[in-house]
Amino acid sequence: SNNNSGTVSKRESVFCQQFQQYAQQLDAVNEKRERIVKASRDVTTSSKKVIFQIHRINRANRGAALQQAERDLHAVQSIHVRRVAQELKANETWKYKRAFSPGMQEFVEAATTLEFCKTGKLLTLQQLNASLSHLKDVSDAPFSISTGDYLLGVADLTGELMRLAISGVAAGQREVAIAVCGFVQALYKGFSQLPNTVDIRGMPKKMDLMLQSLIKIENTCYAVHVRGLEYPEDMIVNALEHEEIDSDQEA
Amino acid sequence: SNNNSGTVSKRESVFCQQFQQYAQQLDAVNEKRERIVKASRDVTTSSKKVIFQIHRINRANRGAALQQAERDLHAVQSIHVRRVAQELKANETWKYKRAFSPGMQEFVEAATTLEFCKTGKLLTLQQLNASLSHLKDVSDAPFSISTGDYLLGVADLTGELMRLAISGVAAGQREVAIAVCGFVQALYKGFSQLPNTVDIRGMPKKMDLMLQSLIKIENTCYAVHVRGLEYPEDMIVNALEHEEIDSDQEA
Amino acid sequence: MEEQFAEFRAELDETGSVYEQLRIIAANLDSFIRLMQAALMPIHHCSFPQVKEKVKGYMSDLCGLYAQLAHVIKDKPGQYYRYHDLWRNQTSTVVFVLAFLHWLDTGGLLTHTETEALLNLDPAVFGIDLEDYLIGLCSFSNELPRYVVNRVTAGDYNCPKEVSTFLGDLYTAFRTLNLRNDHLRKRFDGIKYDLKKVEEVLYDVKIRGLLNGPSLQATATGNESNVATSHQ
Amino acid sequence: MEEQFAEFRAELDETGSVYEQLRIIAANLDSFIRLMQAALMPIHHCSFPQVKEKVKGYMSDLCGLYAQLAHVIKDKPGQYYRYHDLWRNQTSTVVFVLAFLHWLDTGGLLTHTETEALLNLDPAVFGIDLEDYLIGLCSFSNELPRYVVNRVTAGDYNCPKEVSTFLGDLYTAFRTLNLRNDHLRKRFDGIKYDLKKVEEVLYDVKIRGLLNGPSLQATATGNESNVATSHQ
Amino acid sequence: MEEQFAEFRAELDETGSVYEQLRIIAANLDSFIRLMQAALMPIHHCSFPQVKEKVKGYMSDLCGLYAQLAHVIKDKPGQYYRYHDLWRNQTSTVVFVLAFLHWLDTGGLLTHTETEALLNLDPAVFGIDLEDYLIGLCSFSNELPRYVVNRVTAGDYNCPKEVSTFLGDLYTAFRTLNLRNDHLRKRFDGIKYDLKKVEEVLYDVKIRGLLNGPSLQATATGNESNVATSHQ
Amino acid sequence: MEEQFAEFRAELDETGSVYEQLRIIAANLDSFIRLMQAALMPIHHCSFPQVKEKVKGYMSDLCGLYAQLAHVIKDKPGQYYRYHDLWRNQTSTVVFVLAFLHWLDTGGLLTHTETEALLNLDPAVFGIDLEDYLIGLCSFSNELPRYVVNRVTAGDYNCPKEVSTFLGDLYTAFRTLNLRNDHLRKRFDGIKYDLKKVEEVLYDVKIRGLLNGPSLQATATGNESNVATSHQ
Amino acid sequence: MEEQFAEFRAELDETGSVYEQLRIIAANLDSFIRLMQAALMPIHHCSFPQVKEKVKGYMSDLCGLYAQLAHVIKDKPGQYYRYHDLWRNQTSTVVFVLAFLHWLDTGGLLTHTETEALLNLDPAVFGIDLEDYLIGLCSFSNELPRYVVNRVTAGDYNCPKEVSTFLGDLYTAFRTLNLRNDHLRKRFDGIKYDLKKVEEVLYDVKIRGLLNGPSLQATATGNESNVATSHQ
Amino acid sequence: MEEQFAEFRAELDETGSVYEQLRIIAANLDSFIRLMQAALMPIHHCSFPQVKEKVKGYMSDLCGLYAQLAHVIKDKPGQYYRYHDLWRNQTSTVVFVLAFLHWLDTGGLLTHTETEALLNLDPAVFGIDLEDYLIGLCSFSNELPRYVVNRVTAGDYNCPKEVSTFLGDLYTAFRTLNLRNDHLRKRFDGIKYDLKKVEEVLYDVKIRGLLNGPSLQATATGNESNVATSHQ
Ligand SMILES: [Mn+2]
Ligand SMILES: [Mn+2]
Repeated sequence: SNNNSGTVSKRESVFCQQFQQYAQQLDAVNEKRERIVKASRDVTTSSKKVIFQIHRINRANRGAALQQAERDLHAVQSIHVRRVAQELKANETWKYKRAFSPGMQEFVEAATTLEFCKTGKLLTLQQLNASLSHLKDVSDAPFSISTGDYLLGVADLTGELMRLAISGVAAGQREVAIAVCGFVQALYKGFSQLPNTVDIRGMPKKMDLMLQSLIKIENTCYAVHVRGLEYPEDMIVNALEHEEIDSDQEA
Repeated sequence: SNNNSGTVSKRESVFCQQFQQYAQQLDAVNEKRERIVKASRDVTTSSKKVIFQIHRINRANRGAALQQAERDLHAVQSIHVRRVAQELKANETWKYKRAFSPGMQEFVEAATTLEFCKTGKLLTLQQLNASLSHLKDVSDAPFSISTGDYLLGVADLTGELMRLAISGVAAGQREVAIAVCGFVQALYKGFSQLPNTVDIRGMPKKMDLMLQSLIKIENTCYAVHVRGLEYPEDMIVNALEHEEIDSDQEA
Repeated sequence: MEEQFAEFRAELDETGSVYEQLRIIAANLDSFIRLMQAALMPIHHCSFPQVKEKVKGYMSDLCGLYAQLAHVIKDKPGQYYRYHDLWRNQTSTVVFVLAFLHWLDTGGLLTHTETEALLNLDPAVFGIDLEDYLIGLCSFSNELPRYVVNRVTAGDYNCPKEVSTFLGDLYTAFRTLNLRNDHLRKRFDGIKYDLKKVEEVLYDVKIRGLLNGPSLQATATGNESNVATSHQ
Repeated sequence: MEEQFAEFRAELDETGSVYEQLRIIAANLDSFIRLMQAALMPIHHCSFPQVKEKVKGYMSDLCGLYAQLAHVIKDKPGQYYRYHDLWRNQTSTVVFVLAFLHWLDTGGLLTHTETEALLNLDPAVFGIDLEDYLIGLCSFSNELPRYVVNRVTAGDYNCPKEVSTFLGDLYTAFRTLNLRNDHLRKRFDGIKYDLKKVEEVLYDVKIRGLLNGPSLQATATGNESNVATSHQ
Repeated sequence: MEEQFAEFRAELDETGSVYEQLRIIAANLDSFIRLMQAALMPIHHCSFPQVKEKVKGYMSDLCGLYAQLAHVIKDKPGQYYRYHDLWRNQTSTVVFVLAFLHWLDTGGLLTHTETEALLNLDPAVFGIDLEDYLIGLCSFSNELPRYVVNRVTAGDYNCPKEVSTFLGDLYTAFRTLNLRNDHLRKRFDGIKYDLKKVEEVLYDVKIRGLLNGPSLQATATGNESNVATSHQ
Repeated sequence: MEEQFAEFRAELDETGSVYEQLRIIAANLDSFIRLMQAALMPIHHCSFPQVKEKVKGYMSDLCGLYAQLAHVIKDKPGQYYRYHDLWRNQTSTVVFVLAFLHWLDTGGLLTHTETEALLNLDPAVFGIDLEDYLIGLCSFSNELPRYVVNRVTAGDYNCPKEVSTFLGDLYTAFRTLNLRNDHLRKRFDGIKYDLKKVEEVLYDVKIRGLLNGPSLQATATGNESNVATSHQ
Repeated sequence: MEEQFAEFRAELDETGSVYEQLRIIAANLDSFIRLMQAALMPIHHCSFPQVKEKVKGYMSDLCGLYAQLAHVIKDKPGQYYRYHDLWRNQTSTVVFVLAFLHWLDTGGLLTHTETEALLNLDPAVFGIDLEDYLIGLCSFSNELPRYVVNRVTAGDYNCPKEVSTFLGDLYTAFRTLNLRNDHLRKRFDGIKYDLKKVEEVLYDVKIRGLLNGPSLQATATGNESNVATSHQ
Repeated sequence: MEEQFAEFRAELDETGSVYEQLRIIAANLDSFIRLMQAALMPIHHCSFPQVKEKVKGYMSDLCGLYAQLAHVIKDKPGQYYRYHDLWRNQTSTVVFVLAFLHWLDTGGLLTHTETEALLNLDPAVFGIDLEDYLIGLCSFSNELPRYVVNRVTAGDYNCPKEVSTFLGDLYTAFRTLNLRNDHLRKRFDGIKYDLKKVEEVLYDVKIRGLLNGPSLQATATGNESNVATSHQ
């Protein structure tokens, strides 16, 4: 038995030496992944806050609130997205993809929502990546967001636009719904022409949600349109004019 | 508006009169079901305690513990099963079946487990119902347990017998496992020849569990048998004799 | 042990055969009720008398099918609830059809007892379970918003008021029941949405000043005598 | 070892019995709250004072039931959240009823603390979980569109404006919370549909020049003093 | 045993290879139909002729893909249903697209035989399963409420009436079928909700006095000749 | 539209009726096979000749039921696979029973062709699907560990060696097949565990020096002639 | 309203942050306990004193981690069970390790109170849930068969007797509890398999007359003083 | 917007085509590895040199398939992990086969680097993921209990000791890794059961005094030189 445990100890050291290398490699990977996950969660949380901030915009505070959202978004980028970028070598993006994808998608969602509020246009992947090009990864190459993450983030944008359209109507800003409707129709068309790739997980489900949102937007536009037809245009304007100002102050 | 609410009140009374009858009927049914459910839960809980008590039997306390279990089982019957019986009219058994079936099944499980421990035989449905015949239902007809509940309860008995067989072996009583094995084989054969009826919910699943238990029992008997072959019978008896007494005292 | 199991086999075979008989009758009932329902549905766009005649034409066959169920059950006293699941849904649908027809005809609510009577059923042998009846009423309620929408589209602007009153009364009456957290409670919760929708139609009509307007036209066609008149 | 396990047995039996006690109280609470809710619902068609009296009549019994819960928990310090799921839904419904009533009475929002006070609860022993309170507010919001539709149908054209202002404030306030993607977030998302519906009714009333009209009539009946007057 | 398993191996390899061939064709079919469907969807916002041309442009390739399936099956008589699941969903979607297009064009229903003819299929070799066809019609029905909503938003106020009539006819026709309690029956039940939604749109248009109004404008642009004209 | 749907109705009714016929036969088959299987199971504890006779007694009725299936399918060429799911599981169980019996009798593997012959089936009309056959073999394999355990308990110490050799061969033979990642492959993976378990029993017997011992006793009773003798 | 919601926001943010803090401590606890468990496992082949020292060396850090949990909970009185799921499994594993060590040392059972004392826990603030403790004991039982097998292989023939007595007592004690059909009941059911395995080893040792033999050798090395001696 | 989506389409089409290429190679790899595994399995009953030759014969083709994967990936720097799932399972199985073979040959553990070398892989371009390697070792461990059982049955009584030592070392080595709660950790937990089973076999052999006995016989056949000798 003494002899036996002696043998065990000796053998142990042989095996364990090999495994110490493995342990180092695994630890390095796991720790890096853990850091990236944390950074990504921070990207998610702070991007969500930007989106909440955008939903708080109304006619009265529009200028200031938009500027605030822009500043917040820039902070997300220069603080948290940077943390992700600094962890990655160029050839590691796919290795840690699942660790940072959720954050990048939420960031895309926030950035594109903000852009739509500002200009009514889609922030393109090129524009977005250009704005990130000062973030360098470990190998000093510019950091960029992948097509997959961009598309999944833009798919979620639809849901936010639906919320904007409906609360727009709720606040008497019927023109928002109409603008959103055309925009989301175009988006949905673009998405539905994409090939069905295995690479972008969860796309079919997001497409379904996108269609549900689009239908809600269309129904909202329909309601606005039908209501608007009962009386002549100028009568509506008269009836609502001073009230609109009212609702600005309230909101 | 006054006129309107007046109308509402008047109409309300017309409808509500009809619905008061419905409410009474529904309440009566629900309250009775609730009372039966409670009685059935008490049957279940106290039957489970009888089964636990049976598992506590060993060679040393056998006589007294069996008597205790018998007394407990009789109490379940004369207190809680009686409460179920007293709620039912003859033609209501199927109406409230789901309310009392679980309790009856557990009661069958306890009664048949006890009978097996006493006699090594299956307590038949006739015997069981004969022992219940003094319990009268509302219409003064004797209360009885249905074939379905009996079969489902007996199916569960197998699981308890498996436990008895294995703890028997663990306590050095190898003959218990062998007795249980033959008994459960016969039971399983009986069950597997029954037609597949929709009436007895959950039977296929219970049959599966029964087979799993049977295989565990068979494996136990196999282990006992194979171990017993390494040395001549008398040598085993010698080696274990005084120890057996030992294990009695412990258990 | 073997004897006992032989008895059980015999007993279960017998039960299985009763079950099979009832299953076949219930399947026929199912097809038949789909036809009746199909005959009622045109009420959304056709005149009531036309629909009424068609649906009533099915009544004697329907009673025949229920008589078949009752006949089998008669020999198995106390086992109605053993096989109840086989005809639950069908019975609720029958109640829905009959209650809708009755309301169109009289503006009133078809009672539980009246339903059994219409089907020639002796409750001592084979009655209609109260919950099945109530679920049938819920289905009837679910159909009313669509009916109101179509009636208003067809120019009958008084219909929402009548339906809103009736449905409000029904909802209030249902509220007096103590429902458990079961299927019936979920179905009952649906009545609330039907009522809400009907109230919205009533609102639409009221705010546009259409209420009582078209009834004048209706008068012109001589359909003033009772609630049912407006459904023609 | 035996002694120790005798203690364990006692403790396990005790835990099971506490659970069973709370389960029964929660079931009673459930039935009771359905009654309260049923008493509140006529508000859609009846006058407020009548409804108010009826609902307030239930308050002392309600407090009694909560006192029972609190009593059991008091002896088990620190175990509120062990059993919390047993009374979550019921508490949200209570908040809905009380907040609706309070708003009808005062036009204001019933606060979290006020709710606990109304129920005679000592938050140190047994408080109302914040999320349960907020979900109750969402249910209250969901009821307002139907209320507005029925008020306008009954001729109260000022109601939409008041509700729209209140609901807009509530929505704005809710938006200041940072909600996770959970049940509460979903319920909150529903508020904007309520607001949209109320806004549509307000639009209908405005476009037809009805705003401020009927309130004059209301004045005539002497109900001008506070917000609640228009709800009668 | 070895010999026998060598035979089994040959048979399984053969089956596997047929399966693989069909799977690849079906995958191509799947991608292709996604594109066709994407080409049809702009009908909600664009003019019909434009969409029609685009979709029709896909037809010959589509026929080619079906010809490939038929070619493989031709050599395996009797095994259509062995592999049927591979192209079920795709075929239903094709039926949906073609039936929608046909209705836009003619206002009528594309028949089962016409569908096979459009796809150049010989039913003796490789036909379209009737259930797949009927499920395609259900999908077509599901799209109509959205279509009607968008048409009205675009100012075509007669569309709801036309669609409501067509869908009512389709619903009535479906009612004559004896459907088992399966997937098809569930899909059919959905048509009822489509019809209800379309009727609600018709109601909205009617109650606002819009019916027949805008058709005057339509007349002005000279698109009066057939049903399809209003979809441009 | 009506005419067309009348045709659809006829076709669906026809399909439904074939389905119903096959469903009933398959249900009978199901009950019947349960009995056969129940008759085979005592093999774990009884002597083989007794069990064999009983199971063989069921064969002609079994063939009759398959003849009924084949009769219906004969009139619907090419639709075997349309309804295949109705009898898949039953057929696999039949293969399991017959293959077990055959092995007990001869020590060999019942081939696919032999199975069809035993059931009087003409593969041109109604054969046994190869996968169903192979799944039946997997079920047979799954039963062997239990069989070996019970045989050893009954004192037959040579059984593990024989079964381990047979199962090893079967496992090796299966390995030569290219199975897709499907149900069959999962079932095949199970054979490995059966083999492992049988090897463990063999190990138990060997390590205790029991191997070949009791076979001397067996010799004494004169059952030496073939593999099957040891299973009595 | 704004102020109130500012408070709500603070409270919700606070709850989220507590959860996050506890989640991180629990994750550290998880890693740490794996180390402790790894330090204990060599007991199967090494001498006890060596292992004991190593494991005890972890105790102060372990107490530190529990102190962190307790510290967070201390400020949130009554919320132990709100977050309990976060440390359940870890705590059961701790109990397993400590109970095993204690038994090796003393031959007795580590009590619930002793466990809390070892971890420096004040049960009034942060105790060990009874079920978590009992599940830890089940895990301890599950490890004993392997321990016995390895001890006998290493020549310690008295170990099975001691373990069998201890485990028999534990099993008897557990049987006095009235367990519901839950996770704990399932884990408890496992103990009898452990006992059976240990009993089999004891049988092997007895039948071969090895019992009490090797203990003489053990005596020679001077390890006779207490139960624990045989574990070296 | 359209332009951008056109670019995305092109990009995704390209990705899809790379994916399809790799999928086909991986499918071939899959079939091929099944053959290799089938060639290794007879080790349970045959002599090692025979098996070794057969398995080694597959090596060059295996390297060829990996070279194909590497070739495609070479053009897509940094995208190894994009498609990694396609060859994960296959690679783990390869590691299992090679590590088993290596151990049989040398009694030692095949390292990660040695594995890559055996497969002619350049880790800078296409290496073996460390986790895949470790999972392969787990599969290797899972096979050892069966191996030991069969070796002992075949009379090699020293095998359990060697395997138990090796597996104990491997288990200890694995314990030094910090595994997350993932697939690898679950697989690692399985090694414990393998070790337990092997220890039980060692116990069986030891208690029966068989240890070192047969090795004398082995000596007789001249297989004494290294660990591997006993596996022939
Ligand atoms: Mn979002
Ligand atoms: Mn039980």
